[in-house]
Amino acid sequence: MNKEEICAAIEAILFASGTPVGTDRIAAALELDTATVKDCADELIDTYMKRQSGIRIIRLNNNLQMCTCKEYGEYVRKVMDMKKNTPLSQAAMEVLAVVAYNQPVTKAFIEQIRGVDCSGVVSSLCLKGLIEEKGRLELPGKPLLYGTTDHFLRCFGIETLEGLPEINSENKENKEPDE
Amino acid sequence: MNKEEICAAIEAILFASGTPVGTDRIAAALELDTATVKDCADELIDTYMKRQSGIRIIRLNNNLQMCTCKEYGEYVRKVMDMKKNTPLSQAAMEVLAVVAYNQPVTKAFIEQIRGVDCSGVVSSLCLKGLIEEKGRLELPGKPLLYGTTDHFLRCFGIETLEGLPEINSENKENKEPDE
Amino acid sequence: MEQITYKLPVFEGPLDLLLTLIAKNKLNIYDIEISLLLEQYTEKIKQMQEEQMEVASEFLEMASRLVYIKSTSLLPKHEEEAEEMKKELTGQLLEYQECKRIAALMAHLVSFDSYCREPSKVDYDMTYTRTHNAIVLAEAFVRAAGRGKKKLPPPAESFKGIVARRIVPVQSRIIKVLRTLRRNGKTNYSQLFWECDDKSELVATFLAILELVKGKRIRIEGDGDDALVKVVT
Repeated sequence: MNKEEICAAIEAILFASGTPVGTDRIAAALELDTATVKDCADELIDTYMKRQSGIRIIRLNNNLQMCTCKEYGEYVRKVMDMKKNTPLSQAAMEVLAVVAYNQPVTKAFIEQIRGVDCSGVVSSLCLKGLIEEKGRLELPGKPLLYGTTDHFLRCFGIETLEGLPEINSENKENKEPDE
Repeated sequence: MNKEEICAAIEAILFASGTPVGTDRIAAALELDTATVKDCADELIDTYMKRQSGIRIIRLNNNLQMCTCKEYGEYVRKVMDMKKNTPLSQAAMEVLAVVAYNQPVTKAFIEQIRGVDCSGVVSSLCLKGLIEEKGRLELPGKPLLYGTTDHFLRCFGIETLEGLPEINSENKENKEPDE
Repeated sequence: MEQITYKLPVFEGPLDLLLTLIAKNKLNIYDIEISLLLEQYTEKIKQMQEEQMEVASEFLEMASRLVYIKSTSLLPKHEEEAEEMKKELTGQLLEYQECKRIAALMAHLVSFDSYCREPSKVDYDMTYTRTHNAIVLAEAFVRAAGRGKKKLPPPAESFKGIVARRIVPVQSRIIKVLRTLRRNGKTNYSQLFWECDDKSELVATFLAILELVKGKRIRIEGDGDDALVKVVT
């Protein structure tokens, strides 16, 4: 194993593990002595610094860890937030619409209208801050009631619930779901 | 933001997310157009190849993902105390082939082609993350549909499904299993 | 275990076994000699059973299918039908052959030696950040309502009876009954129920009448359709 290969192996190991890894453990895996691994690691750290990578390798006591540079933290966060913030699915939009036009409503009510289970969608809409619990219905089982939030109004650019578009029969006939 | 910074940001993002990330999402986070991100990503992929890193960046459909090079898999496993993945059985490979070329498919479709039950193989491929459920077929019984995952593309070293071996078109005409 | 695999290769299924036999006997896959194939196939199955191997039901199914094709082809006037079945089997075999070929090619590609990493832990802000035109809500509502109920438009009230079981307060019906009686002090008993829209309202009205009778506010005279409700004065 030449130096380049050792460096590459260390890179691969640090990348995959994510957490700090002891140089001794790396040495054991590569069947090399710790000193060699340390040398190569030093070189690797240098390379990463020099080429202005978005990733760097840091030394913590006798451990090595790969992590992102602080400078790019903002972008990393943005992307990871986005992953959780994909546009509403058609199912989610439908549930939201049913809640918006009929609030406060129970889950059973939504399911009755849509004809399918909607527990997952309801809780995800709650997490997204678009709907919230609005007390319970005075019925056996005391089912939870859901309604839309102020954040919902903002996302849809309306001031009050009265601002919801009217559901007229025209809408119904030429329904263009993805307009 | 200059090109180097964009590359570094992409690096950081890919490192932190671990999973495949869409170029459009990266573009949105960096407030750049997708073409620019794609260009920079191409360059980055090249850089990683050239400097014989233990890490590489791969394209999966329109996503980018950072992963380790195959050559160092053994060391990664050793350090992380992972077992080597058992190679896929012939049955598993056949099921994968049917799913990959005909997706989304039902279990019944796969069984039709292979002539044997395949429930066990299908669920083990799901567990391995090579295939996943892709909704249900609108037929009595609402059978589950299966398709391949990004992980599948990665394990087979291809960017898109088009990268799969070409199918014999003569035979293709004959295959109407659901007739 | 090893002994068995040494003597008998493991077949992926009946189609796999048939393809092996066809290859071994250099048969024309487009015009299979069913009798020969059937003979060797059953031989193989027997062998597998002797080896104490578990023979999946699919193998037996295929055996009976081959027998069926063979016997059909022997019947006069059924040659065409037998040809059809043979063709079908050929199609299936070709398809499976292709599947095997592709699977073998794919086996060369696959590798599990590349690893990726777990996503970094970030505290997510799940609040929805996108904006939409409110019109999409109206469209979504129409879609949703269209699925659950065939009829459009679906006024919200129309569902209440089904799901929410609208509850009609007895109190409101008491007031209603008294209001009806206020005019001329009496009314037809059944008339009180005419305006009721649903079961809940009927029940509430009936309970209201019972309440009022109990409280000696009204009295019911007569029976059947002629029953009269009068205010107790």
